[in-house]
Amino acid sequence: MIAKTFRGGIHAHYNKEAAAAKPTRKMLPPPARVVIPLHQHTGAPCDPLVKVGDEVKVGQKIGDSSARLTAPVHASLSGKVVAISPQPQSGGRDVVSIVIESDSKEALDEHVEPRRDADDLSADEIRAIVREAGIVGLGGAAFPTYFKLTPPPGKSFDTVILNGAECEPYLSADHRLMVERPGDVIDGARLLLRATGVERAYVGIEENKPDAIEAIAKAADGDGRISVVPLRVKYPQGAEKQLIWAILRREVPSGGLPVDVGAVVSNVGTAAAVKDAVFSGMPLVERVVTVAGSCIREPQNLLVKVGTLVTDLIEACGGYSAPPSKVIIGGPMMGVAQFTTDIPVTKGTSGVLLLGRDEAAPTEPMPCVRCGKCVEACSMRLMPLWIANYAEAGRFDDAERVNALDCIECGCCSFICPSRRRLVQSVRLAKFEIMAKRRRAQAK
Amino acid sequence: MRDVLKLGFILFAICAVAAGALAFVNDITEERIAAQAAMKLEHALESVVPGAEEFKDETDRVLALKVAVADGGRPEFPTVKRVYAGYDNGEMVGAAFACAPAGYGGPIDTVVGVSRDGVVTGLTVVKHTETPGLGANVTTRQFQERFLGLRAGAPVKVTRDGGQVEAITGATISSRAMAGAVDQALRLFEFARRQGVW
Amino acid sequence: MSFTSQLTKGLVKENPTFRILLGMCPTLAVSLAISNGIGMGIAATFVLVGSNVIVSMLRNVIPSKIRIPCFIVVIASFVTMVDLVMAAFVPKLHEVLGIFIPLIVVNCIILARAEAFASKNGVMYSLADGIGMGLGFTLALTGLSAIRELLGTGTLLAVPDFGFPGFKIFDRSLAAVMVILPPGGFITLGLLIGLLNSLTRKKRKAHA
Amino acid sequence: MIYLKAVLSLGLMGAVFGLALAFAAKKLATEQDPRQDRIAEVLPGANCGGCGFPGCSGLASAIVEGKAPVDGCPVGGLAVAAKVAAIMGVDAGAARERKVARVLCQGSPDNCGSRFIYDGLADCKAANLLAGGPKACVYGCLGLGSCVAACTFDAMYMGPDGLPVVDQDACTSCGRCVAACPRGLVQVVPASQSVTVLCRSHARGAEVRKTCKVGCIGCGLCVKVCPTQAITMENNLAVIDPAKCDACGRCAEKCPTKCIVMRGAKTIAGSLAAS
Amino acid sequence: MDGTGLIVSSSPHQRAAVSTPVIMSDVVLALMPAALAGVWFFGLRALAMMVVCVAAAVGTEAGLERLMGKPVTVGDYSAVVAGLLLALVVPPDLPLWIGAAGAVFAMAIAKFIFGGLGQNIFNPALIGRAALLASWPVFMTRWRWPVFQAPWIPAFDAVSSATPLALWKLGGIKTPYLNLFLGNVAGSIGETSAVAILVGAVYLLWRGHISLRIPVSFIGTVAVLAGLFHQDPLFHVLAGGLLIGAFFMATDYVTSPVTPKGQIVFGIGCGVLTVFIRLYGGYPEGVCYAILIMNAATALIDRYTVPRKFGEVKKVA
Amino acid sequence: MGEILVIFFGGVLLNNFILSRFLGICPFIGVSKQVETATGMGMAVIFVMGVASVVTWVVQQLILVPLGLGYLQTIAFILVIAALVQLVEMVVQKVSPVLYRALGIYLPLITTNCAVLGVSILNITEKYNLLEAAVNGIAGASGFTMAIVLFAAIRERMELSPIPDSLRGFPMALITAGLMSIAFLGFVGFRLKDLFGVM
Repeated sequence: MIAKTFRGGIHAHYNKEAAAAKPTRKMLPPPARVVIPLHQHTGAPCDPLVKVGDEVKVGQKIGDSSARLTAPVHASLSGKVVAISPQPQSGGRDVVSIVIESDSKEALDEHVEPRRDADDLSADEIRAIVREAGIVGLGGAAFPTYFKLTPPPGKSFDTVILNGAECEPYLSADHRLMVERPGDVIDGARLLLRATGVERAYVGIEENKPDAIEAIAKAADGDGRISVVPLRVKYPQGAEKQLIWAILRREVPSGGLPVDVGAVVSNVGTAAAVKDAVFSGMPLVERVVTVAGSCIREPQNLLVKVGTLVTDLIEACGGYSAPPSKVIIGGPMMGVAQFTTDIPVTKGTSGVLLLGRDEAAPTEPMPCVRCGKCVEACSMRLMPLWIANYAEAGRFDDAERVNALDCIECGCCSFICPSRRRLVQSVRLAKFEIMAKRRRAQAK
Repeated sequence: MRDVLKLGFILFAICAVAAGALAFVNDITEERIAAQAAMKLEHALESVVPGAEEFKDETDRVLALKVAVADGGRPEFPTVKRVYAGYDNGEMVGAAFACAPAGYGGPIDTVVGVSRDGVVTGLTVVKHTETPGLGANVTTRQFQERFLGLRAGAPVKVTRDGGQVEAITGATISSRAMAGAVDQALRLFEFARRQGVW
Repeated sequence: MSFTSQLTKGLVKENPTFRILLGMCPTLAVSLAISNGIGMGIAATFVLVGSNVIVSMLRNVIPSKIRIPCFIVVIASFVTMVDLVMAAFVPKLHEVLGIFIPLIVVNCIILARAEAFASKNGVMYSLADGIGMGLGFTLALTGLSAIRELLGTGTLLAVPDFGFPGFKIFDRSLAAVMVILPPGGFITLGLLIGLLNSLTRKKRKAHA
Repeated sequence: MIYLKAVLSLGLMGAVFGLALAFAAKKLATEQDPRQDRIAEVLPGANCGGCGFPGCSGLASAIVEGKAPVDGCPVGGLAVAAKVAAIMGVDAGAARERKVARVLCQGSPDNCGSRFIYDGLADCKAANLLAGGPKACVYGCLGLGSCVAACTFDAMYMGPDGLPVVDQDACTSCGRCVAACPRGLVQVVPASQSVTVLCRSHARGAEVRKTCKVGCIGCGLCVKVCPTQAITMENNLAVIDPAKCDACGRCAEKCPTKCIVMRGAKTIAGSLAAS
Repeated sequence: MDGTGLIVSSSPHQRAAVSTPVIMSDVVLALMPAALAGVWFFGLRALAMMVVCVAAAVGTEAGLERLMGKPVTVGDYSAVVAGLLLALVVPPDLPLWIGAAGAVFAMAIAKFIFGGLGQNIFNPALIGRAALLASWPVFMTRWRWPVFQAPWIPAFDAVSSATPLALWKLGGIKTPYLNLFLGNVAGSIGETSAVAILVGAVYLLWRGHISLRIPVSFIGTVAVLAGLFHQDPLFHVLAGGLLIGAFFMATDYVTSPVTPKGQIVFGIGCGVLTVFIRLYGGYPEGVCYAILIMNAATALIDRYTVPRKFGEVKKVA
Repeated sequence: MGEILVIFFGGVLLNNFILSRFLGICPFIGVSKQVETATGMGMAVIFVMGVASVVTWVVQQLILVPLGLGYLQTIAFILVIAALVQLVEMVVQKVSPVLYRALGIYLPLITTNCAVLGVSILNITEKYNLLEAAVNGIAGASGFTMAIVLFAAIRERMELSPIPDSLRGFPMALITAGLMSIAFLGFVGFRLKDLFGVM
């Protein structure tokens, strides 16, 4: 069978071996302190449900919001709330967070108990459980999953796609998950099918993970609704729109969502988290983070509590092997560079990369030679060089005209650019300015 | 309505005055311009057909013949524009063909003289827009002399095209145009002679 | 504003070719040799002076609705006069300048001066303006022609049709013919204007 | 006879066109802004296209619609621009008080360090979007010169200390630099204003002390020392009410971090004389 | 940990290894077979021409940049490429000073004043060649057959030193394929040897620096159109400057379209113009002008061949 | 038919008004900042030059020649063109505001476009018949349009280039036109007549 793919994209160095070869490990001992931001997801931030000084237990809901699009947060440690205040988070922002100091008991909240009627739940019940468990997309975007599973009025799903592409270099958390817990992934897939009322599910996996393809295919054997789709090894194969195109040959319209073509896309990790929430009643308080890069002593996949500080995480991996020049939350293509490690792991943190001088050295951009490689590589078939040129000249109206807003910031253009231009940054600037202008126009 | 008429009248008046003034200038210069043109033509004709005392414009006669035998509506001597026959004491001594072959920068107005017995006797360029220093060398005596003495029969071509006339270096197109003009003049002369015009 | 200043402004400060950037077509087309440049310049100057004076005289008579046709008729009359006179007395130059003599009519410089200056100023000032602008045009044309003639043919001041070989600076076979072809016209004029721009810019900077 | 023919034929052509034009102008007249005609009148009428618009009437309509500046005609120069301005009712600006742009930050790299090594576009807005910018002070000048790049009048340049400088004489207070600064550090103020707080940090004093040597630490000394009660503390930042300020300079003297600055009297007189 | 030492940049944090200077130096490398063939066939004179042109191009760029107070960018090798390409498309016996003049004109007028690398509208080397042909046509059309001649040459080399295309156009004489393929025919220094050019082209393709879109559509169009006009397609592909033009000039990043569709349009346009100029134009060869004319159209082609963006709603007819 | 094609392609490619005849330079440089405006201008020029070619030809052959007033050619032509353009502008403005916005605004600029008068005079000196004159007018204008549209696209790209200050704008426009003109030298000596089978 010929592996499926999309047009455009690039072939990056994957650098996955170091972490992918080892089994996932749980971070032990648990951290003495966690910082749980009240805003870890797309949508409205949560309001705290506890006060400073309160005792909390693992799995206890400590933040929620009445907004339509949001996701509650839960304590990942048992212990005492010592502060509720703005704390630095990934990307240089300060976000109101609940700081919990551990009592080392790891006591479970009383709500957390295995559900016996798990096989008889209705679609609405599953969605409610998913919401209460605070499950968001674990691939990085952290979009609340219950919201994704609810089709907007007038639209409906016909396909569930599980994203096991994991095309970002270095990251291997999903890979390990599919090899180690294929049953949970497939159980999660079945729950998603039930929650959406759909009879067709695909699990898309890049061809460079034959063990994962095999494991998932075996786990899904006998369930005719679920099939594994091998995907060509190419970045950004796991981007939502590109994945849908590769598997279903359907094009998500510009500015639209997967539901517009009847699809719901969910990360394999998310599926497993759904399974946990439904069967064991455990909300999303832990996730697997790939810790990798040339400056970490023991690169590996680590199961960590949400809110663990990256500093502690690095400590748990044996510390630095060399002073890092760049710290990235996420993968190297779309991840966010940090200026400090005193930030917490959140639900969306898929990886922590520590790059050395050689990989992170600043580059001096040269003039664009119009080679057109960015046009070929663009996974959205845009004209990155035009958008960037206009943005750098401050002509944001022109940038909008050449579809700056359609950019998904996959980074292929900057990756491939022989003149080392900062295309993605320019496009981001353009998008920001265009949106700012729209907001101003609306305000008027 | 009155202002409309007024506008019309003003423009009328200005045009009328202008026309009057121009008519006056034209009156003064007209003869001189005509004389200049005539003199120039005369000069050119004389220089290419030595020995002729007077020239008659016999274009209509010759070209009428041409049309009569034209093949499939395609004129056969497209670069020949006018034909003048030179007479000495009423005897035809040669013919001058005013040609306009396409050169590098546009038509090259050329007069080719052919003697009674069909030999090129002279060549002069009346007007051209060739590149100075290159194509413009078609006006040089040095180049024009290369055509003298050629006769009808073998087609006239530059050496590059396998002919007998050496082209000006770097100006093959201009040279080729001139060769074409001479070639057509010679052929038309032969043709007219065979048709019994002269 | 004096008569003299009206006269001299066209030479440098408001040079029609280099500063106001008008009348490019004839500038480019005829600037192959200094003789052409001067001939064209004088013809244009005559028309400019004549039309400026007449337009200035008629400025209070002509209604604005038809002023353009009126001005054009006046200009065209002078152009035709020049055309006829040149054909009669300097036929060779007339031939070289060719279609660009009648096209003096649409040389933006002339209409622009008629509109912008003569229709608003007295006869004497208009006369001075016409002479100044005309000389400025001639000067620019001559300068450009000199460069193109020198680089393109290796001579200066040659008037081949009158048998005056001019000054031979270097051998013709070494001359860059392209300079007197259309591309050379565009590029030489472009560089020349750019050069003058940078000179005045420097001057302004030095002032500041 | 030939004279008569010439005079009559051309004269008649003239008359016919004259009449036709006049008639057409009357019958086919269309509504348009009367100012457009008046501007078209003033413009040189050479239809040279140098302005980038299709002909003088094109420019005239663009000016009326506000799409072109009153000095849009490159041929007409200042004289025409003045006339057009008069028609458009735009004040030449003589009566208004002269304003200039001023940069409200003294946090040069020497005074205020950075949080990280920035590797990206030399554009303040872009840098500001990336982890909030490399500057240690999140209110301070990023020093990448976006305001300088935005200035179309050559009135700004980057000073030797890495901060932008406004050439007070060349500044036209067009406000492009103000829009270019992602941190609102450039503001257009009356040229005569002499006492200015050159800091925009709302951070608490302790934080400012950590990051910047010349930031406003919100100590309030200036408020106390001001004889006219022109200074108030708003969110850890001193704010001067120009209406009450009598430019005595005591606050500038007292300010422990020297973030309140008094411009020399000479300069003010000079710039007033210049305007 | 103290964060001041960390580098923060926008994503992506990983870059492909190939950079512009690497591409340019690879192009120089890819031109080496053709350059060597030129020296082999036309002697050290050809080598001197290359040295002079490259030196003039690099010197002009560096000199102007220094004069205008801009950073000197000769390190990106683009000036070397332009100078070398120019040397390869001029006749071997061209006076060296004319070659230098062409390189100076190309770098100053066609590239520098447009803003330097990446900003030029026209291919500098081709502008240089076209300007030289317009300026010194006598020198620019003086050809020489290489020392190694095929046995059939002496029959007419006395009367002609024309290039294969000129021989064909003016005399109907067709040079054998083998000569064209190996390159022992009259022509510009680097354009005669098809095999040398193809070796370089294969290298560039293998390195991924050029795509086949422009060369294939260019050469293909020439072949097809030549066939339609009852000409020998293979002869037209091998003779003259088509191969070096299609692989090294038309594919110039800066002056050709960036869109995939635009590149094909560009190649076809070049091919059509080449054939028409060869068959009906005033010159035997049309590759140079064809590419230059399409260079002028590149901006327009780009404008109208923008790919349909992903997710753009198809217009319902 | 062949003759007509020769005239047409000759006008567009070989004797391009801008690139080799230097006619119509002012609007070429003035109205070439955007492709859209350049196209509008080009269309208006095609219309006016087509009409002007026909009308001036008629004036020449039916009025000036019979009356022996050839020397009034320049003045009569320019008068006709000026009046014609102004009339067309007014008519279009009244009849079709849409068309006026698309084309009409360019009309005043065309009066002083020397290409219009140029083509009218060339039609007479080349001794074209009425059809040929009309084709020549349209061809010349099409060549103008081609040049200005190509140029406008180039210029849009150059907007973002770091061109030396003193060359920005007009000088650069001239130099670019010069380089385009070098490219179009490729058409010199092109034997259109052979291509279209005309002797």
